Amino acid sequence: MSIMNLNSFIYMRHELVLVAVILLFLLAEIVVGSKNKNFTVNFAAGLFLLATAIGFLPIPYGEMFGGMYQTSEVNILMKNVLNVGVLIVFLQSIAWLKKDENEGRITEFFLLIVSTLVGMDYMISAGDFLMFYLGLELATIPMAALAAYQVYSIKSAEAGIKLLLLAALSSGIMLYGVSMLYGANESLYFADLIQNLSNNPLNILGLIFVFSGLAFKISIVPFHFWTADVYEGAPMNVTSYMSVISKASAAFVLMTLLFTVFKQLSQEWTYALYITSVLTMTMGNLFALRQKNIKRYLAFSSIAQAGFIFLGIIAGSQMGMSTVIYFLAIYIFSNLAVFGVAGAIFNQTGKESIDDYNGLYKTNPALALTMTFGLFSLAGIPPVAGFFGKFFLFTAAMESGFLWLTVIAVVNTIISLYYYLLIIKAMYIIPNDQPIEKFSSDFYMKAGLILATVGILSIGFFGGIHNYIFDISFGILN
Amino acid sequence: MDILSLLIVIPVLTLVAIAFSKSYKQVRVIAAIGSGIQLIQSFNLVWQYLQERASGNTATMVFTKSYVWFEKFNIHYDIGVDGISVALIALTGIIVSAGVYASWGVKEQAKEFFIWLILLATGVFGFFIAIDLFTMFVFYEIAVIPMYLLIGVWGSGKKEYSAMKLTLMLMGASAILLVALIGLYLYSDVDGGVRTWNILELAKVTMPIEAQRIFFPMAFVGFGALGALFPFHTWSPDGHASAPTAVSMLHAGVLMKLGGYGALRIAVGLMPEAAQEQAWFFMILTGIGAVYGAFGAIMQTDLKYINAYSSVSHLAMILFAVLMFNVTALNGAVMQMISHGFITALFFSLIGMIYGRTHTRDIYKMGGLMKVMPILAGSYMVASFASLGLPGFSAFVAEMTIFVGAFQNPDIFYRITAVLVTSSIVITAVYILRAAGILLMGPIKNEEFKELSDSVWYEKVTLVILILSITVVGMAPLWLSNMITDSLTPMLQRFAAL
Amino acid sequence: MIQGIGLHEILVVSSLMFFLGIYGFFTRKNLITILMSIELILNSVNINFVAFNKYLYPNMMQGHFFSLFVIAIAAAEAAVAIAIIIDLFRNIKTIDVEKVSTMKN
Amino acid sequence: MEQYIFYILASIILVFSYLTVTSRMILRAAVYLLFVLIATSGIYFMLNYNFLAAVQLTVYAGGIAVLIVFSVLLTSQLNEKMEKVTPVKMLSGGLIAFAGAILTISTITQYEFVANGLAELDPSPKAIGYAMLSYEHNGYVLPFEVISVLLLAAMVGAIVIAKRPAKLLNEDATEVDMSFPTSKDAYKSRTKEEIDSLLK
Amino acid sequence: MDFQYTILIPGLMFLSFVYNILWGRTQAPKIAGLIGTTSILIAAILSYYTAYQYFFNVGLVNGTFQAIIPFKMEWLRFNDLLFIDMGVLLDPISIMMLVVVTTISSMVHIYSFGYMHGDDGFPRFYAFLSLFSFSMLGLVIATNIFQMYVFWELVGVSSFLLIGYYYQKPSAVSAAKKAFIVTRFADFGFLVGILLISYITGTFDFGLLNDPNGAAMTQGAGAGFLGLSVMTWALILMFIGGAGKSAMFPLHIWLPDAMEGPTPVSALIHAATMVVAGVYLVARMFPLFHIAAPDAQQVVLAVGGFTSLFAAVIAITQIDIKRVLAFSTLSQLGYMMAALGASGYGAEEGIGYTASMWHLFTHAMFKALLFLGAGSIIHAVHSNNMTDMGGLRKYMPITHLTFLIGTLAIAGIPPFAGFFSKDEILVALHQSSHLWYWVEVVTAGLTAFYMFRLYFNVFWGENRHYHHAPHESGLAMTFPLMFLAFMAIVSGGFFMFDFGQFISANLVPYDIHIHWDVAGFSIAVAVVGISVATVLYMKPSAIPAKLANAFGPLYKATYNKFYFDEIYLFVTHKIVFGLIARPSAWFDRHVVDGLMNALAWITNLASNSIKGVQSGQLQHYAMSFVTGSVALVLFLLYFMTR
Repeated sequence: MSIMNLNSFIYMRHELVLVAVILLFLLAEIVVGSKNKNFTVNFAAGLFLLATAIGFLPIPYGEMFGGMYQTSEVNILMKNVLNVGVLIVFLQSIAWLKKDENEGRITEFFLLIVSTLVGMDYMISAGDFLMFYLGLELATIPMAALAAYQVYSIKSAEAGIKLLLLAALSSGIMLYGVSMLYGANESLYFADLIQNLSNNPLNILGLIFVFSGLAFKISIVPFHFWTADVYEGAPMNVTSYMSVISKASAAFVLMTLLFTVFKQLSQEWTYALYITSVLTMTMGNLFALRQKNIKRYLAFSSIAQAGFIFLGIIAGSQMGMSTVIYFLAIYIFSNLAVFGVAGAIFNQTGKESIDDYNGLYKTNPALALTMTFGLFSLAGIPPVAGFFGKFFLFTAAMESGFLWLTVIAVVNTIISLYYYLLIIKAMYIIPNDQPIEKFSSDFYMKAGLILATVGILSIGFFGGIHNYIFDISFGILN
Repeated sequence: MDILSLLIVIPVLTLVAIAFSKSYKQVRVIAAIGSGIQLIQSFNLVWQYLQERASGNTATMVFTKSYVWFEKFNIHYDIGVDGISVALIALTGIIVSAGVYASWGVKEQAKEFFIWLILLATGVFGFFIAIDLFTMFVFYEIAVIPMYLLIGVWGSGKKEYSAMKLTLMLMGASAILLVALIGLYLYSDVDGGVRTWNILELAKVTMPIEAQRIFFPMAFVGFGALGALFPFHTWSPDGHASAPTAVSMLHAGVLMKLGGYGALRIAVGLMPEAAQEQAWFFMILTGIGAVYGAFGAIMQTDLKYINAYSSVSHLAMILFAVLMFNVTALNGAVMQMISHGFITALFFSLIGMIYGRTHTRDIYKMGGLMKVMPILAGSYMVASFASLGLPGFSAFVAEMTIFVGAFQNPDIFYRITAVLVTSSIVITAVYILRAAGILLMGPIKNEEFKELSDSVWYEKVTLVILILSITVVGMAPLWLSNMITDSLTPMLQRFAAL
Repeated sequence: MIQGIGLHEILVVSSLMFFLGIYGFFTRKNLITILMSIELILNSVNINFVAFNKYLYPNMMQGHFFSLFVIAIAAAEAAVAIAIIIDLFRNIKTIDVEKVSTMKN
Repeated sequence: MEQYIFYILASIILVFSYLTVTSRMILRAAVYLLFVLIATSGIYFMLNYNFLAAVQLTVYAGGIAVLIVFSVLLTSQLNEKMEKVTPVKMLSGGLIAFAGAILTISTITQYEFVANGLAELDPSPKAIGYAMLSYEHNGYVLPFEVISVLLLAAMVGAIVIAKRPAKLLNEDATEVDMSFPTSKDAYKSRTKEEIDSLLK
Repeated sequence: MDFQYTILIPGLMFLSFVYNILWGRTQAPKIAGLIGTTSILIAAILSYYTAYQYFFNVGLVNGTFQAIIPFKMEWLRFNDLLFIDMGVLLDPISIMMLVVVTTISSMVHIYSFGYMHGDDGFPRFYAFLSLFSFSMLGLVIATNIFQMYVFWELVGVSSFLLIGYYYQKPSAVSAAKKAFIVTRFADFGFLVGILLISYITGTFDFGLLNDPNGAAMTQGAGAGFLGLSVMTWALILMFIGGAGKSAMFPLHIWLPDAMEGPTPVSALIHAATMVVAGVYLVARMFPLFHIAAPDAQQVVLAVGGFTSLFAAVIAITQIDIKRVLAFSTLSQLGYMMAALGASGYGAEEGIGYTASMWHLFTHAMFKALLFLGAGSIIHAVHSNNMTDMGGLRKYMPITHLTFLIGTLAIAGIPPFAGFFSKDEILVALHQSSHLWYWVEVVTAGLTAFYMFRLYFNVFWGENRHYHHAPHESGLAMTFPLMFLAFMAIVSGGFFMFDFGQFISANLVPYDIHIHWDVAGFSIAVAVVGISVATVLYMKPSAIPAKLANAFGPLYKATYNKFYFDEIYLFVTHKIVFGLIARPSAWFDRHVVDGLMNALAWITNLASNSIKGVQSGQLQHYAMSFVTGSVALVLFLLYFMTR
């Protein structure tokens, strides 16, 4: 156990910088007031860009607070990835925030998002279940507020309450599991649990209850039902944030938990993951097939993607972990590209039905192209990055012997390809008398979309990225 | 820049140039220039390859280059060619050029059309030069997916349905294939050593037979679906019927060959033990395909359907030959890929041209076109004769090689299926002549058709390129045959050990 | 330690309370009563933590502190939940949970 | 003696928990919940965790319960009884909860908990205060700080929802467009008919 | 002796074809004709020169004629043993065929100048003629069986193109298709036969296959099927190919229809040259047939014999003059086949072989003559039907005279050519099989009868009222007639032309002499046939109609060619199309494709049927959540205990 001193606070720089950002937001709100929209958004975006940049500084890692907080290279990487994702979300939200309906609530939006991000960062770095739980709640409660952000809309409020109540239930169940783990293993510190945890019924109970709590956040069947409704009801940018950042962080945390704390129970959680991932892929795809609303559609698409993520986790190897992180990074960029375009269109026209996308390519080729890249990436079609992510997930799963799971997964990719192509079809093929008119998005939106597209196009080609991730990953088999 | 990567770089540069061009006229000129350079480069490659072999290089693959891509998976951008891939690259170069001229008349969204078309070509070239399974698969998918938009946007008829069906079936097959490829990779270290995706390395590994039994059918069906293996061929008639001319040409002419090539080089080439064990099953499927495709073609009235079913029949022969495990049949398989590529491209281009004039593809609505458009009709006649395997045209050479090869196996079951497949030459004659007879001969059915014009210059370019290729291969096949046979030697050594 | 009362008795009580909360969550028609059920659930978890701490590992106060933080979070949760519920009520004049289902399928 | 007090508290907890989740009068349910919370704090007292018990009383019983009662008053007619729960729902919910309870309780009761037998740490407010501000192992300054961020965020969140956009209130309007309110007309308060039609 | 120039014989024709097909349209039609005719004349001269050199300058070596291969190149290699060479094989029969083909082809080329004059497709016609000549020449000089197959196919396609020359005429188109498909079907047998033989013997080469002492003779003896050896099966399959090309029963149906082509084409392809390819094939493989697979040879005999009778019977009732000639061709081809089937190997026993080849030679001459004569008549009358003709001898003296010579030749009246060759055939049959001998004697009588029926109907009988008076054709048409008439006289034994000196089964010269016992009888039979025809048809009379009525159904059956066309139509349309092709197309669209669509449909159905799960009800979601957790715990605790 290392001795803590002031210097070691630098380990926590992601969180600290973000908390500072929150404070500066508040300060700016007080000093400048809410009237100056341009200043507010520029300030927020700039500040967050700075925070993101700071995250990338090469700074050491270690543990603090008696093991309650710990960072490692892979944690830092994940936080950086999340930061970049949130940056893109910010850029994509600005046009929406500037609208009349959000008069006087711009700073709050940024503040809530950053605070959930802080929560996720703490969750990632948690060294015991208390911090983990706090991080989880910090990532959830403001999220419900964000989902209910459009106070005039029934759907938004409905989304908020559904998310909050179900999240509370899930965290209640998770807490019950945690309490069992505590009772059986004397400690809530991960380091102690890794030592003490053994294969007994109470631990299995705890494992599953904790797993359920996280599976809820990743939208794993059968804990996923909130996803579609909340995604549909929440404002577009919040949906995008939830589907990307929140899900990615939870998936990552679940993976590290399973790989470290529940290492001894790997056989048990393998079963659980196997069953749920098959269910998730299949159900997600089957529901996505028939959606007409783009947000709802993407909700089910993201559920299906979560099932794929499990392929890497279930592999349990260093390869599995590295591909999961790699996949998550790609997933973030791909989904943000798709959501970005959907958001741009929604902001401009208020349309969010897939039928409205008919003939989009003729009027807005750039948007359609970005969307295409994003969808191809989600579907796993080369040369965009999603293909590499999925391919490696399959490889990792098969490497650990999950042949039939992989076969089920590839069959599911085909179903998913069908509905991804539906949007392609709408944009390029189906004629439309009244297509969405040609419009130009603002600078922020463009920047956000370009960032996402560059990510999609480049991650696959630079093998070094995966190399780096692999080197800092770990598995339970080694 | 090495000679092989140029084959990818040239189309990519063409793509970029097209993306920045202003009008459809510029676009097609750029496309023509780009594909022309690519064609020259393809021939240059053939020449260089023959030189290399003549100079005594007996390596399995020549011009190999290797760049690390994903180190931890041992994935490389590995390229290299042997006689088979060189021949198919030349085929691709020719058909892409012909295809560009065949789409000279595309004006609606011409830029996008050519971009997707050339992207498709890029995928095909990449597939043929790759010797790393992963790289190969990447290019494979790049080649398949543009089909969706090409058919969906520029197609005709039930284009949306057809495009979706085609894409889903092909991608579905490729997904199954993917599992097989990963399986190959994972078992590549059974003899010790590191895991690899490299075909040359994999060829040295003897995969456990239990694993082969799982992965061989996956690989064979995965590639086979693209090669119109019965019963996974149903995307083909609809897809071809809906696709625009150049796309049909490229797809039937080149893309479907990826299936045969992969089945030969990967499914059978790397897992021969299981291939031999399960050959009987797939021989039944291919045998059915060859005969049944031909029978299916007899009753069609849509020109494109006729040709699509004909492709099913002819491509079944490729897969059939691949399962024969002797040099003659394998040689025939590759020859058939090349031959069918040219012939079917010629057919589809002609169908496109005729359709462009008559606005119908129903043979019963046409007739006596020979009188009105002698050049097109004559070319159609040539294509017909070539397709039914007349000497002097490439198909004869290819089919005979396959038949002779198929007969070298004394097993009675092989013999019976071989006879069955051979019988397709009769049925082929029936449907080809039926179509040609109704379409080109007899009285002119529609008065309006008397005013129709014959081919224009760019159509002639297409036709000349293709007919010339067909006859050159048909009349002087020896060099090609030798080039292919040489490259089959390593594979046959592996089979000999069975 | 409560004289004469074993750990299991307390745990049984808390577990029953937990599942009563769950039952309430399943069956109550009013969003606020569902919120109450959640409070029951959290409360039962707290009892678990405290009991474990006291009975098994009294040398540290991990369970105790956990309960403390759970209480705080329950408060925050309740605050936001009630804000949303009231917003919902302003929108649709009801907080019947079955009515809150405009989005489905 | 303690034994009996515990049994009394336990039965209060269980009975009032049950009533909380079944009572058809919403305000009564809130009061029952209050009883449960108070009884819980009684258990804490019995376990000698006085500080925690106090927090339970103030935050839970004093804060949350009041909050709930307050919101009940805001949103419900007090005399109104809630509709009966449909048997299907009751049965299925009950079954699931029952199964869960059986499963967990049987698991717990079969499990032999082993105390570590170490000396008890004095749970005095002072010790708690030290631990709360300690950054060592078993120190809780970090969670303490984090929860302050959480509370801030929750507060902001609650406010942001409660606060309707000032510009858009109290304006006359003619149309209601739920899905995409581009005009401020959309934000007027809705009549019952409109709501009913929207909820269909 | 260096025979390398022989490659020019087909080569010239190929060049002529390429030139005419590519550039023929752009020039005056005459030029195309001239190019074609010049090429074939040069080829003919080269052939004669070759024949002279081969038979007289090179002559016998060790008492036999040697096969010479002056030119050979590898064309396609299958494996170390099997490869296709393209080369020139010179031996007696190939040289004889060169002479026949070039001679007839030259005549037809010249004749067509007159016959096809003014036709739109004149260059095309000459291009196709060149193509045909090239293919046929390539076929006869083939050094190996696969080269033969290559040209065999090309011959087939030229035939298709020429039959369908009047492509706007639906009947011509369907006749062309029929010809091609029927022969293609036969070629399938041929191909499988080749493949079998190549597998058994490991070679395609004629030299190796036909060596009487070679390994090929015994290699296929074992391992049979249905009691016949593999080699027998292989040869029977090959014979099917030959039978298709030579229109043997039951694959004969395409030949009468093939008369839809221009008459010179009928003369060249469907009378004189292409249709004898089957005979030539059997002759080419004769040692193999005779030594390695006598059973197969019996099949040849039976098919040939039956066809000759069958066709002769049908010919009696036909009224289209070209069809009469077509059936007579069938009948004569049957003779040739039967002779080969009856032949032994060498010396007196091998007379059937010699006779067959001789008959091939003479038949080519007189049948071409007859066809060209018929063409001349049709050209004058503008009709094919003999009911539209009569009394033409006054209008067309040269045609009449030459036609009469041809008729006498085919009827087997000495001293015309047909007599000698047919006599040898009858002798050969007499030696080996009495059944088929009698069949052929009857056929000879029938031949004489129906040919004279034709002759009288056309040139005698009553004068018809022609639209414009028929007149004799021009020199371009009459010259070939006269030349061929001359050949029809001299190619027999009139000048003691001893065919056996050049051609025999074992390549050893053999002296032919006329067997007057057999010959006398056959002459008598022929005279009877002629007499009956004279009585019935020389003057208009009512007897033929009465006879036709008297025989009623039999007459009708014969008139309708025993309904073979209808049977084939039934088989192709009702069975192949109706019961195989249409159902398989349906099966593909609905069952196979339906399965793929059903997958999509099922997925959609599943998607729709579970949509209720996402009910929008918060509490259902919660139930699912808890159920999931509890179920997982249950599963892990009680079902997956380790």
